[in-house]
Amino acid sequence: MSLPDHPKTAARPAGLSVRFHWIRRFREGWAIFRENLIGRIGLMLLGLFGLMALCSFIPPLIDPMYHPMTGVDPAISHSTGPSLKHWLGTDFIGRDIFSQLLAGARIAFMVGLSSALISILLGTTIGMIAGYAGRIADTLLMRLADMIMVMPTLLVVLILASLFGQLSIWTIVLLIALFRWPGVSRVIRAQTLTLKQRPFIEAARVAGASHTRIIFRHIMPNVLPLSLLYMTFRVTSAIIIEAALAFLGFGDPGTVSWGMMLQWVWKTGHMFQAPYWLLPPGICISLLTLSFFMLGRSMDEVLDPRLRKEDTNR
Amino acid sequence: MELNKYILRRLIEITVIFFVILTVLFLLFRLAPGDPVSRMVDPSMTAEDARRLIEQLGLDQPLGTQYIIYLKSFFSGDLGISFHYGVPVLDIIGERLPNTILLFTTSVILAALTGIFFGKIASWHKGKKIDSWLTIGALICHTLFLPWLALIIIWFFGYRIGWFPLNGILSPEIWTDPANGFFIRMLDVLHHMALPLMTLFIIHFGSYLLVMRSSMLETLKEDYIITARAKGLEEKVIRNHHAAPNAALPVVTSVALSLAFSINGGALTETVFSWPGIGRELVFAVSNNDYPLALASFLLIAIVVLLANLLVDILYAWLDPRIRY
Amino acid sequence: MSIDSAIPRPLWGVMSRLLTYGLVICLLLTGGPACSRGKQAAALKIGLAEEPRTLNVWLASDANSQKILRQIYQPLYRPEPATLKLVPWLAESEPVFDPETVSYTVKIRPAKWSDGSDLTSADVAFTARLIKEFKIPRFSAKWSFVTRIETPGPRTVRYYLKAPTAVFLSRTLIGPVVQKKEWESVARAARQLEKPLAALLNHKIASPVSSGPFMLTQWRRGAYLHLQQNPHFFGRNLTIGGLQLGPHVENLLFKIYGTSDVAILALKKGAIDMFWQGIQPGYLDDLAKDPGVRTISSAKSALYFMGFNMRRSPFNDLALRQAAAALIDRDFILTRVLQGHGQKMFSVVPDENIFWSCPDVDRYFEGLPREDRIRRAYDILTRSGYSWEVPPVDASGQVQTASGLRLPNGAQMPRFTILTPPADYDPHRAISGLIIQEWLRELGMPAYARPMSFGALLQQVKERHDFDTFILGYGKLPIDPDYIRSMFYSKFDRPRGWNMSGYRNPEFDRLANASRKVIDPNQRRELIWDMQLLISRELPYLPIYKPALIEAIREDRFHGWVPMQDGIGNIWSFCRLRPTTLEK
Amino acid sequence: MTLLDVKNLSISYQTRGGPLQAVEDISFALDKGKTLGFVGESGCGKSTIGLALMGLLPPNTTVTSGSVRFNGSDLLSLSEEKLRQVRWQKIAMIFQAAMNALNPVHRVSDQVAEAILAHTPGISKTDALAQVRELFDLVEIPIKRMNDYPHQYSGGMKQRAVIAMALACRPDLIIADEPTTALDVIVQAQILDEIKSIQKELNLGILFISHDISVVADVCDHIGVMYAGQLVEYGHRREVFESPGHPYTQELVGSHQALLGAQCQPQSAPSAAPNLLSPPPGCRYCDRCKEGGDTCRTEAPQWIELSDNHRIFCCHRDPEE
Repeated sequence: MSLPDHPKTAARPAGLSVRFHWIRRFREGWAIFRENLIGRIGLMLLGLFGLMALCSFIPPLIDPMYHPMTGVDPAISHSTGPSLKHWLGTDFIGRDIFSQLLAGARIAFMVGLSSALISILLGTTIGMIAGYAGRIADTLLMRLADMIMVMPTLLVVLILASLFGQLSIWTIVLLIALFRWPGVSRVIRAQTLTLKQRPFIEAARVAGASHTRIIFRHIMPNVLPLSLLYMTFRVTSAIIIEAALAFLGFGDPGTVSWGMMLQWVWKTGHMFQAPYWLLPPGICISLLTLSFFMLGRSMDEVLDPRLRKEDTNR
Repeated sequence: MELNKYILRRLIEITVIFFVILTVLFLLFRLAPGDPVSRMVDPSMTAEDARRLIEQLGLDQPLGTQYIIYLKSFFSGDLGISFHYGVPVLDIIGERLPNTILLFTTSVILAALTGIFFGKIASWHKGKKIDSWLTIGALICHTLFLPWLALIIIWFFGYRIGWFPLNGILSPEIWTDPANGFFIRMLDVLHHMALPLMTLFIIHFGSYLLVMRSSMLETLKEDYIITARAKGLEEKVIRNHHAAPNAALPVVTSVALSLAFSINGGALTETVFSWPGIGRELVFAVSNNDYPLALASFLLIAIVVLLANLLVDILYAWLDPRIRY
Repeated sequence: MSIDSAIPRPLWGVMSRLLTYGLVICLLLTGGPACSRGKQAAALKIGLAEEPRTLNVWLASDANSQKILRQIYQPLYRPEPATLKLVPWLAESEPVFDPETVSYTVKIRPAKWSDGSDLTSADVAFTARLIKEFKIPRFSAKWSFVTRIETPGPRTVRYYLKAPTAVFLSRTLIGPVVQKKEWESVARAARQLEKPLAALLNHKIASPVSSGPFMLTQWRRGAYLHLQQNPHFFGRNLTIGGLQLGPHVENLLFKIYGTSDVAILALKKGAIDMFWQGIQPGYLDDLAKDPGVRTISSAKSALYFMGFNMRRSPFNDLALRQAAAALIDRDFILTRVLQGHGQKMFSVVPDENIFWSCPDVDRYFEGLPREDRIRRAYDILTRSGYSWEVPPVDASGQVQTASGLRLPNGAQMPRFTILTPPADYDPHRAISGLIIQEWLRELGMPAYARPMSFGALLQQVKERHDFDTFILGYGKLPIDPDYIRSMFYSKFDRPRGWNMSGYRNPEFDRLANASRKVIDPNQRRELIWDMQLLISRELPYLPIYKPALIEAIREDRFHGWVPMQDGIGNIWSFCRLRPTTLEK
Repeated sequence: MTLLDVKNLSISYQTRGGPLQAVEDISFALDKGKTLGFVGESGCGKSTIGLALMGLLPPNTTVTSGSVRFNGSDLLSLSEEKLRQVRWQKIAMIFQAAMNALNPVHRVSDQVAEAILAHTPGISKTDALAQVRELFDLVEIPIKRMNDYPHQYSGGMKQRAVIAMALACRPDLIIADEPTTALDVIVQAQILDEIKSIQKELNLGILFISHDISVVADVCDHIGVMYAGQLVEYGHRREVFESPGHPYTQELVGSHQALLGAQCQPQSAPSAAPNLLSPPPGCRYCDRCKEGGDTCRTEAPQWIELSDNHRIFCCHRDPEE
């Protein structure tokens, strides 16, 4: 699960154009992306899950018994297999597994995207500051990054969850983000270092631009695509960590996440006898992370000019 | 001698980082709500009993004193006595560590070797069917949800077809029978190792394959590959002799850099398979409020990761002459 | 930096060699199953959920250590399975009480330790003195009223008490007896140290000297424990409590399974004969399909309850507690959460404890449907001056979603939490908390169920007293009901005390003190019943349910399990199990 | 005797935007023991020619037309296996950026021996290494450094090793692609001298590719100047260097001389080369040309013979002028 941290981007020369033509770049990227099989599959899967997340609001409207957390089928008091009324069956107190699965998609997106966003914001800002400021700030920030990087995130969050009682889903999101920024900041720092040498930064400095202005106006637009790329990888790791945490019983009990569903199957002893309950959440976790990962890999190819080298100039 | 200086600098850094982690964790454990005594839900345990136990465990001292006492004994090689097991922490770690090393290193090495092998094949056939299948397969392996996978593996291989033991590290039936010699006993351990090994292998294999594949694709664009081709060497020789050794280096780095992440998976696997290793012990110790054991296990993991990172940097410098410090 | 040796090629050599080894290992692994069939058939294989903590009996506060140690260290008296009445075990007969000197005299059976030495009154007295001297937690409180211990003869022990105490027999004399020889030197060494108690608790016992049916042969940490028949077991062929004892099983093998699922698979596969751990009802359907597996449901001496913080508003108001009690539908929790495997509880003493449990406690609208419960709760609160912005029952008497509950003083009812253990620790309590939250919200109470880690939960409830309500449970209550006193006696309302609700009632204190001193069981029962009625009226705790203990065993290799409260894993079973002789 | 005869060679890349003409309609010939130099800025297609001759074009690249005859046989129609045997045996290559042309994880001697082993059936490794020793002697690398790894060599030594490697199988033709670019001036001169002397000794044909016209002029018998995939001037060294006919050659020579005269800048900063995806119909150099008229943009340029040994590809200059 390490891969996201070290795509070849780490060693990439600053091949990004000085002036950023967003639209043109986007069009170009999209053209390449469209021909990428893995990217297409990823995007398709992602669309599917997105649809699931959007639809998660519907079942409770149909009948309160489809409420993923509190709704129970009055006629059913134990786990039953798929039926017309419950497409994927019910769990041990008669809640509908399909509506739980839909709600799980929403939670997964929420956890994945928000924690990735926070870690990317942190990582990008810290990376830019470290790279731009240099000297002591750089050393301190990068040592801090080193320190956090050697911590196994899941175990650390598990320790915290266990020590401070149950964590709410937002605390978990925040914790994951806090432990997942160093990889990003390292790459962004390297990128900033090369950008710093470029003439247009020099020009801006001579023209009297403030440091904040240089960082946010001139450096940030150039490192942003890289950050976005890393975000897709962070999404996958955040989803996996949240699921593992919930599975081990340290998740937020007030949310219906896929990991939580697996924990319910596991802890109530239905693991090996209710495949209709065990398989869907596990497959969903794997497929959603897979789709983000595929998206990231194909974006990597879009963003990395070196991988396109072979068909334009030699 | 630049390298020596570099190693020295890194060692100092590692020491500092290590003690920062130690301090943070120490504080975290002591400041967190709950203590080992409050967990005992037993009406026989009176408030006086609880107070006396707290005092005997040294938890009544001020935080600073506790910290200094811990540091003192730490430097004299004593990591304290486990609150839960009542035996020295080092004894427990000494018992559990070999198991973890056995399982973890075997899985990482096997996964790296196969990952490198198939990554090589995938990159060599870039854009062909075999590449697509290998890449998609690796992506799926890489993103499988580990505990889920582990349980399904247990069910299928341990129960459904029943080739392997369900969990644990050995069969008591074999080990309690004095007739069984060392070889049979080792075989028994390996037999038990099969399923956790398979789980960790599947999870790691995918990522190593992907790293190898992209690293190999980069390498294939290097000038010395064109040289090799121009020399009229056979394709197989170019692939195995010229490209692969260079491309494998990033895989080695990724093994070390991803160690922290792999350890997560290791702990999950140990927990699900009841493999008596450090990761499982850490999870237990944490939920039992066994601070000395949890702290020591975590520090052990941290120092291993730190040193592994250093080792790989050195190894990398040694293997790839283009890198200098 | 100079590099002058060849690395890459050797590196590849190593790698390819490793690959070869790997393949060889794989080949060996597939050949493995052939040798996994052991030769010893006489071992009873038991799955444990977790590794025992220790074999030091004074440290062993966890269930799994006790499961092992109960085979090793024996008490003077223990309850017999059918009636739960105490019968002499190591003791030869009932204790003789002398009212003059306030002393009990106990005669011991002729018995030997597993090392062949005699078990004498010296061992029994030593154990008691050790507990008293070191003030060993969990034990010392039971001995606090014993002033002096004498050994008039090698098989006679006499205990002098401060005052007649009801719990002396039922609580004090059921503790384990350890060997003097084994512990004397340990105690001596511990006394020299700065922290004698810690030294005693942390003393590592490699192989405890046993007086029970089994003794430890080997403990391979992380893997298994191996126990063998104790050739010197005093009970061999004796008949105690109407049951003739063995043991007939040569070996006990305890294996550790981290998760129930795997242990159940092992059971189905025949790798273990018993999983010594309660299992979730979810397994039952599946296990029923397996002819070799039998599941046994036993009553538990347990109490799962909702506790209220009576030290502060709003739950210091009886009406609010009663309303909550009216809203909680025990039937729902029993059928849904427990899947029908358990009992509803109305008194803090379980029904199975027939002698002590009071049948007349308030049952709080048992069997009433949801809407009626809301009406009753609405009535209770309206009468006490509570008001709503939107009341739960509208003018036409229809139940509707309530909101804006106001306390009698007119203030908005603040948010409050229902603390529960986390779902991985106990899914029942976590889910019950969630369901109760929904029920309370129907009445407009801003309830929030909050599962939190066990340690943190206990600290908040027991030490800091910073909570509104909680759901906790005692999984293993003693048979003697003296625990009611520790739960509600005003003296125990202090940090780390067991009076978690902060219940203070002089009337209760009086009853509790009196109940300790009455020796006659029937008289004492009157007092105990009064105490239960008081609790049921004032509701510091609202008893909710107790789960049944479901255990799964295989009967194809061993038979003769003895059913008993708290499960078949009792010493009687282990003394009576016999290998099923195969017909062929 | 003609060693290499290339006629109307065109090579194109497949790109997302359509085929890209990297090399267009190029013809030249090389005699045994002679040297032909190609000069041009990076991306003009000169390296592509080298790769095409070796049969090492990347997969997305095809020879669209033309013929390559080497010692009388058609190289383009050879099978992959045949081609593999011709490589290094008959045509060897000295790569640009020798730094990266050696595999960092193998000993230098092994890398040279490898070429010998691959093309001499039945030769033992010891014999191959003995040959390597001779080669190293020839290129003046101390024998005791033979078993070093590439990173232990200096830049000049690496370049020598690459030359030794090229000579390993005694080829008839060596394609030298920027062999001295990364080296400092003194080493560069040494290497060039060495190449010249070895060429004399072994009677090699050399195709010399460089962006530096002075180097080419120093080494070669004939010079071809390339611009944007086309050959724009071809002729004898002296004539091309001393009286360049094409404006682009003039620019190249001019900037070179200006550099020699120091202190002044190149005459013109080269602007971007034309887009080769859709090349303009007229002369490709016209945007940068100082002499071009309007007709240059629309009319295709023609080959103009300046002398027997000198021709240019231009549209506005009359031969009489």
